[in-house]
Amino acid sequence: MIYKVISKSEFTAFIDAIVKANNAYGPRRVDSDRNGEPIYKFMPVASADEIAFDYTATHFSAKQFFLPFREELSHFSFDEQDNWEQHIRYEAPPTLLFGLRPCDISAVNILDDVMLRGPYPSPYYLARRRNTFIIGMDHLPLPDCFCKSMNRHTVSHGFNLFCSDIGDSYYLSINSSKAFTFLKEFELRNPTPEDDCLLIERRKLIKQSFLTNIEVTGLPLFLDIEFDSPIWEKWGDKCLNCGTCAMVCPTCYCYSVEENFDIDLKGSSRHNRLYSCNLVDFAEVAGGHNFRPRNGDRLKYRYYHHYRGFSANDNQQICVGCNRCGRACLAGINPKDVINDLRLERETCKTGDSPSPNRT
Amino acid sequence: MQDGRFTLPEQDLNREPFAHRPPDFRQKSEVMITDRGYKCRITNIVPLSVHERLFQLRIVDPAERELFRFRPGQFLMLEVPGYGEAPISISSSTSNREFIELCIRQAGHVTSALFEAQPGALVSIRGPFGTSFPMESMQGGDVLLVAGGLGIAPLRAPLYWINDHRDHYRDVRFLYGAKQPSELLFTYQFDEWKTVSHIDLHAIVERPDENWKGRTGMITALLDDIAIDPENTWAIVCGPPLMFKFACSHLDGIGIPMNRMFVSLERRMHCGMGKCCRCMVGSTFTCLDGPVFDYWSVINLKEAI
Amino acid sequence: MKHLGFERSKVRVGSFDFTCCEGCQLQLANKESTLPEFLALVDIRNFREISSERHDDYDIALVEGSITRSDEVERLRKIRATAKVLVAYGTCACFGGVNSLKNRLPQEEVVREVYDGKKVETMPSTRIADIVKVDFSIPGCPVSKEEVERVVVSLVNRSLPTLPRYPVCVECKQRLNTCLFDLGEVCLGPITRAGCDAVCPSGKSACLGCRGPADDLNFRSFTDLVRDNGLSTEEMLEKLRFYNGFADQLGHEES
Amino acid sequence: MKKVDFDIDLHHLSRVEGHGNIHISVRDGQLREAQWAVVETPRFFEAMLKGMGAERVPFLTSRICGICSISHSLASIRALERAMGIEPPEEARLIRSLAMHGETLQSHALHLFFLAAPDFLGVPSVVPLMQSHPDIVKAGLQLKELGNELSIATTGRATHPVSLALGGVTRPPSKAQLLRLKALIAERRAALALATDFFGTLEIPQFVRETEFISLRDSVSYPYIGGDLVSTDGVVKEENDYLQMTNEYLNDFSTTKFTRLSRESSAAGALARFNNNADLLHPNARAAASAFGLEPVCHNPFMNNVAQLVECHHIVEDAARLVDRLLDAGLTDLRASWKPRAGAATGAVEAPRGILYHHMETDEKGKVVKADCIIPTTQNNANIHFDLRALAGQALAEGRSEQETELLCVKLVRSYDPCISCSVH
Ligand SMILES: Cc1cc2nc3c(=O)[nH]c(=O)nc-3n(C[C@H](O)[C@H](O)[C@H](O)COP(=O)(O)OP(=O)(O)OC[C@H]3O[C@@H](n4cnc5c(N)ncnc54)[C@H](O)[C@@H]3O)c2cc1C
Ligand code: SF4
Ligand code: SF4
Ligand code: SF4
Repeated sequence: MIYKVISKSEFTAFIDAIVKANNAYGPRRVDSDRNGEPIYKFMPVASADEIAFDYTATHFSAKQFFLPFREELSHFSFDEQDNWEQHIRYEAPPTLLFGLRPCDISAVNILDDVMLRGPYPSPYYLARRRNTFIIGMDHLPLPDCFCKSMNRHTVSHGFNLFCSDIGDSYYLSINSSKAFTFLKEFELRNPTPEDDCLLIERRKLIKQSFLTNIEVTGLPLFLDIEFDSPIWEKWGDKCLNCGTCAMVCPTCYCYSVEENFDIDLKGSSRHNRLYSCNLVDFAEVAGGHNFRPRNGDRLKYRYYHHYRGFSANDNQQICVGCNRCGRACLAGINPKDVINDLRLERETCKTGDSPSPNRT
Repeated sequence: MQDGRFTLPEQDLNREPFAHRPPDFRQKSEVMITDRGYKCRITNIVPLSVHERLFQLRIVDPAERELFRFRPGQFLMLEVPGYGEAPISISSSTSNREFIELCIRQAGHVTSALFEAQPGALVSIRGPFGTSFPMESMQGGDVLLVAGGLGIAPLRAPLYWINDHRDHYRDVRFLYGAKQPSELLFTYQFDEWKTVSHIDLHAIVERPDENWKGRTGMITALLDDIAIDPENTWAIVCGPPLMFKFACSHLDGIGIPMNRMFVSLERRMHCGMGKCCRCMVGSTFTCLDGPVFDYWSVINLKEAI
Repeated sequence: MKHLGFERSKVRVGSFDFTCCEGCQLQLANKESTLPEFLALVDIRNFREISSERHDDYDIALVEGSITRSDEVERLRKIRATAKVLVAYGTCACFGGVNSLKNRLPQEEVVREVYDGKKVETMPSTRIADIVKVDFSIPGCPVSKEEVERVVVSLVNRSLPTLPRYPVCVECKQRLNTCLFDLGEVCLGPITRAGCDAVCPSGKSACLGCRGPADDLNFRSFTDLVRDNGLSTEEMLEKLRFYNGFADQLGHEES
Repeated sequence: MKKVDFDIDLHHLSRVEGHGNIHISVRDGQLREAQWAVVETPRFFEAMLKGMGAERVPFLTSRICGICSISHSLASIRALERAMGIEPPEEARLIRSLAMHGETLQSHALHLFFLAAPDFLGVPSVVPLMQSHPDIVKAGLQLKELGNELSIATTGRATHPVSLALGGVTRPPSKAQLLRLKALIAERRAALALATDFFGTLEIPQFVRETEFISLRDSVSYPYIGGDLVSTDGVVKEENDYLQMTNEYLNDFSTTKFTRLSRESSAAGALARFNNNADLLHPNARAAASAFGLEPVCHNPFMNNVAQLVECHHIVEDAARLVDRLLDAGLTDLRASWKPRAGAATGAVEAPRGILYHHMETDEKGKVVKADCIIPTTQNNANIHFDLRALAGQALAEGRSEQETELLCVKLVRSYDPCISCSVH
């Protein structure tokens, strides 16, 4: 890692040049909600002035750039002799992502663990990951962000370049030779002790700005113990099984595979499609038996996956605390309330004062 | 307006060799790491019952055939081109390197398509995947195999294994139950198992017909018929969840240690590689950590039964 | 053409319309780029809208529209008796569709309103399944040609087609739309069966539920959500009634 | 003259939209009866609309017809906007016009190639033509596809628009979509030329019955949305006076009403638009018209097919112009905000099959108090009916056989491109 400082105007020139030369995506303001608050999304950008540099958080995560909602895994072509060939392509065009937050980059790092470690690394993911150039930016948290609780409010790898706002300039963490080569064309200076000070101040400020904190230590154990807790039914009764939370989440990666014939019957293609454990048929097997028949069973699973972790990624918690799911959920279900409920359940039952007497 | 100096070069970023071309499996170990399967020809189809058939497959490419090795209890992802994939236990002998046998029930989209296929058709397999029965550890002990219904499919591989290495094991018993006599599969092999493999085989049905001369009742009734040496017995139990739950708790009752009882779990699977999360049981994957689990793990898994 | 060793044959279809706008049948002629391939899969035996040839040896009957007159009941029964597979095609056929909006008034009043004085026969709009057995439903107002293609391809390949079981929100999110609830509108996406690729919300227009209820929907939570967002219950009810897809849920609610 | 007796009884005429019957009865060589009876099941849209919130109205009215859903949607939007004093922004107007072009092109192509062409070539449907005339069918499909692509880009889908709304449009076509349309239009001109040559080779029956042609006219451009109501007999009225143009009356053999103005019947549609507005066509379209010898005022109903083809030329050129204007526009100001209020007004648009009126009356909450929709085919039914009588008479006089007469009558009805399910709404 090399550290440099760049003035804001020079930085804009740099971003403009690199965005113009590449297939680039960055945060843009696309709408205003009914309270007049801006809505940001990662959208194609063709020049620096299209980018909302001061954006807060995007509605959708950057996950789709690595795990598209729908992707062809392979294609079969059938011939007249009733033989077939399977074709698989992994290539991905080079893409530039600008403006990812530390939690977004952490999420990509988590996906790296899931998709690239273990016995069967995913070549589809790898191709996209390798061909994506990430420029990160820090920001002051929204009132409901809780990435600090998940220890994801800072990030030290997984990006090509990271920019911290220190007033008139950006403090750059350059983490790839490509980024360094690009930046050579621009006016940079080495950080002065004063710049370092500003950076530390900035970090402090960000850290102190979190208004939402969730206590997640010991959660894996709680989740195991509370597997049959009535709180799942309570929140499950609200859940619409709409999958919105999983679609906007930067780390939800569960998918389903579909295969369809081409309309001319001369081939077929196998696609994967982002799915969600909240959807009704996620755990249904052939013959119709559903291992998670109730809303609560399914909702629990998402929490189980996020805060307990699964064996395939070392039982690591995969939530980064961006609260996108909480903001997007129409039923008003969010991690903070669910986890607090779970803790309350644990802590009150210690005093023999369980709020849910019909527990078995 | 494009400035070449700032363009991300494709070659540079795509530098990982297998981002460009598929890996060459012939140089790899026995595990396959992508969605590319081995092309197989259906060489024979044997009807077993109304809804179950035995499919014999042969990997077309000799080099791939040479590469394909598996252990008893493992499964593969069977691709029926155009229709999709389904996880299926390998039901043949590990020493049979020429053919793979799969015992399949017509259950839904993919399996129904397979039932339309004619001998000679080309399908594809990925795998093998998953954990297996620890046949080596069982050496020197008694083996008790318990199957209910289609549960016999994953048990044929250990049965063949035992036949191949009969002198490694002491008493081998096979208890097999089905709803009705017509649903007992592989009855044509019973004699061979009894006389050639020296396996003590007992069958039972819940609803007998007029020709049925054997035992009637639930599979647990057979457990009362035989004398089990709990100290030295290893058990493999396959069948519907309710059945293995009863059988295992019975065996637990007579003192067989839980980590010497093995079951095979079934869940919906879409990838077989621990990515799609469809097959999760508690926090474990049926495809990576299973399908073979010892009973101790199963009772510790959320949602297993 | 052989596949997996069996010969695939064309499906012989008849297409029939009852009380409707014929928009669903029109979809068959849409998606022009694949139309020749599509027509190669079907043998059209009876389809008044596009052909004057009529035969009664179809295997699959696509039935569009709802039933609002007694002669239609007769015609439908005959079709059912001839067809091996009867597909209810479009929202009118599956749920009664917009035609059902007149059911809330006495039928004489409806006739008086439009035909003052003249006697015109009509009865409350009913879906196809209320009169004859339906083997498969393709909902949508209009149906999506992609889905129809998928169904026909499935039939040619001797497999059973399926519909998505989850709600429209899944597809809406996958198209990266801004949720209409964020913009202060009532959208039926959370309770409506997906499969349309969320066309309406993608056009920034609320889902009115033409594909009917999703599996295991949570109606209580949905009505709570409308209320908690301070949105109009009246608007919600008007939307829920629009295609008559939620008659069951509304029935429970109002009783 | 030979003494002939025959009855033509065509039940549920094929290759038209909706259900209609032709009855012709000849006794002793004399035409006793010639009837055009619509037997479509009515759906009572006017009753359904009562009490509905204005915002939902265009979604319901578009369901009147699967072929001209955009016209219905825009007619009710226009009526409601005029009733409540809403002014849609200019960019939205451009998008709406483009949507109308898409629908008309799609509908004309469907009619010309799928419904009418088989008649002229003596086959039961377009399917055999795919073998015998693959280039022509391909050209037809390409034109139809262009129409649908215009509708999809402007309204969200080909049938039953999703983004046309009161006050404007909810979502504009993206820049990528517009660029694609631009390229597509340029590419599909060849298909249109091919189609024009092909229709030039077909023989159009000679039949003339003088009638009155009614259409919209706005003095600046070929009319699609709004304008004056005019007729070839010289009547000119304001949009809100639509009832004086239609004068609906009931008859006892049909579930649709009949209309009339200065004569016993009148006609609407492509030929009517042409007869009233030929001067406003794009020069290319005018050139195509003269190549076919089509001149205003033409009284041969079979020429409606040619008028449709001429309009296709106009649409392709005008769509190219509109796409360019939209590419230059910012596409930011798309929807005027509005408050519901009480009011009443008419919205008239030129649907593919002719002038379409929606009249809406709202209360102060913006709910519909009264709705009235008069559909082009309703305005043509009487004309079809009287044309049939004249045509059958002429055929008899020419000594044509029963089969020939039947074919001619069927062709006549189809050349009106009737949309019956929509007329009995
Ligand atoms: C480890 C393991 C071992 C197994 N061993 C055996 C065995 O030896 N023998 C045996 O018979 N069974 C075995 N099974 C069970 C077997 O996997 C299921 O019966 C099988 O998956 C059913 O697949 P299906 O496609 O026929 O059923 P379905 O449930 O209909 O379909 C499964 C998949 O197809 C998709 N699908 C369904 N319908 C459609 C459609 N119309 N269009 C597109 N996609 C569709 C579904 O989304 C799903 O992905 C085993 C299961 C596991 C987990
Ligand atoms: S938790 Fe919320 S967003 Fe997630 S599925 Fe349930 S209702 Fe939808
Ligand atoms: S707009 Fe409608 S369909 Fe889309 S996410 Fe929101 S509620 Fe669901
Ligand atoms: S979004 Fe809703 S109303 Fe629109 S097509 Fe889909 S299901 Fe129908």
